[in-house]
Amino acid sequence: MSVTVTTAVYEGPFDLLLNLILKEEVELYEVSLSSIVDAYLVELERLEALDLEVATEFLLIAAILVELKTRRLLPGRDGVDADDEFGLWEERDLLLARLLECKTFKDAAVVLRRLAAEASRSWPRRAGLEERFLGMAPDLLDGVTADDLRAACLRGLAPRPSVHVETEHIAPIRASVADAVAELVDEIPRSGTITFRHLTRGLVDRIEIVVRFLAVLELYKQGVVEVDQLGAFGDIHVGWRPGAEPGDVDLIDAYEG
Amino acid sequence: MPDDQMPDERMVEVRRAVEAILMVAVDPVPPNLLAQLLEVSTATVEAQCAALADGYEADGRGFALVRVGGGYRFQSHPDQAPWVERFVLEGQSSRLTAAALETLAIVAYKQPISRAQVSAIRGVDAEGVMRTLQQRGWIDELSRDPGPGNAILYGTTREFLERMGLDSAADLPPLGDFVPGPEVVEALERGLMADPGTPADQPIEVPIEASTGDGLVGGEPAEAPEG
Amino acid sequence: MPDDQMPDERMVEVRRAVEAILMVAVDPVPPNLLAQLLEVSTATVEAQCAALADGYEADGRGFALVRVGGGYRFQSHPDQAPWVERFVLEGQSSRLTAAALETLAIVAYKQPISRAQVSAIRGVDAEGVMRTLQQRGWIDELSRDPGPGNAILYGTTREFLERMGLDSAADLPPLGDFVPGPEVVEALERGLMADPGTPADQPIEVPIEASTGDGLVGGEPAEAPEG
Repeated sequence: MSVTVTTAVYEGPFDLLLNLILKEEVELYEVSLSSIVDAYLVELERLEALDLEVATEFLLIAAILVELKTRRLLPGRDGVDADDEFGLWEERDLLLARLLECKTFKDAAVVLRRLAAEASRSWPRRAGLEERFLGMAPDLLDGVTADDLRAACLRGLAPRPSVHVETEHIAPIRASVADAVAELVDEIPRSGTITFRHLTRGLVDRIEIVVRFLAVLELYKQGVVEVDQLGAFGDIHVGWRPGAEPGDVDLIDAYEG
Repeated sequence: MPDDQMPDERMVEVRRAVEAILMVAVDPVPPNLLAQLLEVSTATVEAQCAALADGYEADGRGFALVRVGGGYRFQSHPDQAPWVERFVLEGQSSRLTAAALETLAIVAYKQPISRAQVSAIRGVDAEGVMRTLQQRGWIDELSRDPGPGNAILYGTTREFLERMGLDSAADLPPLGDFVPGPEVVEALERGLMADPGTPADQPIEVPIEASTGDGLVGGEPAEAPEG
Repeated sequence: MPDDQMPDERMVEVRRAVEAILMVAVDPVPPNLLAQLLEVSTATVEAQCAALADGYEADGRGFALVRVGGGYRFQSHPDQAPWVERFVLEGQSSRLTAAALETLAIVAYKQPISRAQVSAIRGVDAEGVMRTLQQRGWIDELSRDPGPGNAILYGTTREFLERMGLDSAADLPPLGDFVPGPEVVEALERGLMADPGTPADQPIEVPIEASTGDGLVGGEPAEAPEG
């Protein structure tokens, strides 16, 4: 089954998923996950810049889908951890709730568009007072001093506060894989072998850690580092490959996956 | 004094004064302000405004008296839009993108709401869209969340109501009207089904048309981004 | 086509369109502009406007259609002046909005300055506020930019400076070692560029100030959240 999704612009993962499930009238389990990913990559290209927040949200959803799909495909569920099973259902219900909420507001937006279109056929009267009444309006300059003017001018000319600042606690971290690669190329050769845990010390946001990990994978792909993990959940050891030169590394401009 | 005991001359006086005041007002004038200025009851103001509005319509005037944004105002009659457009070159409102409208809907129904909450519902960062909406006067900062972080909480403005032709936010159609019907819920559930017991080859019938048409994702053509 | 040969429906159409356009016009509309928009002769426009004006008077409307300043406009009926005065005195708050004060201050400190530059600095269209500041006699047109576009340059009036107790704009308190925001620098450096006015092909910024009366007076706060 081919899924053609190149004509619509998706605003994030919910859009895409809603579209796949409803609009395209497909059984999600008949859609190969790679076509979901392909469709998404098309949208990312349209965005021109990789929005990590959108991308990670999508990956999260894709991960849930992969898991749901594997459960569906594998025969028998004996021995499945009950807690895992419960957690999966919980994730699924959460996703369902978000999709429903998303759909609700999409439909509400359509009504707003109609209301706005109807209202825009009329223009309000905004002519205001006739000249003869202007003089009797309250003296608005009453109490305004030259110093008030100075203060108002400074306010007016001040750099407009960036919206970023106001909500820093929730603003997305704009970590770049390219930056992380550059840092690792500086750090790993000096340390010899180092654990991933050590490489990410001091990082608070999960996104930053993910970006570090992608950078390690990038260096591994380029063959300049060796990666070793002794056991499941064990420390990941990253070492500079003997003979590799830091200068050999392509410092990528944008992470291409 | 109730309307029915008010002499006709007084009613005429109220009507004329309302016409004069609304002619110089820039924003919708609340009925209680008119009542206070004219020393009559709000009910009288509302009855006389309704009478005026009906009269203009019956006389086939090119303008209308409407109740919007919490008050009364004069505006051009909707059916005169083609002529007014010729005069008002700029066009009244730049169209909002689908993304902006969805964000606006979330703010309208969930106000007061923080940007982070809007982003969570939309699944994408809402910063850019919300800044645009604020610059255009559709939404504004209402207050600060008293909780940790003191996030700014947003809501819609009177300008929003005027542009929607609504008297108050309470006149928005109830959100419940848009909650997807059982068939959509079922379709989504089946789409996310993890139960191998359900046959996978059964086609999902989604009454897309039944669910308010192009409200579906991707149903509308992509709109040009606004400058 | 002379009036007496024009079908009645066409006359009604012209009258309704005139009513609609004059209702939304801020300044008096010249009859030849109406004639051009409605594709009729100026004589027809004048005849229809006269008929409308007579009709409003005969109906005892609280407003009037008058010919003033080279054009037609709606205004409050002169005999309703006492009610309008009441509205002016009691119906509005007498606080200068922060936005209006900032606009006034920017003109005072950065004069001569074009409307486009003020808009660029303020981030919203300054037309409404600047027109009202001009109506109040606080700012006025000083000159024309000699560069392309010949944008009108504004400055404060002598009366305004006197009100502030200043001999000239040079006597304003110095701004000090203040570094303006990049958008301000850019707006001023862009120099006295052609005043773009409001090109039809650009999205129109909704002047947020316009939502609070004449832009000078503090209006109501943003709509209270509901639900």
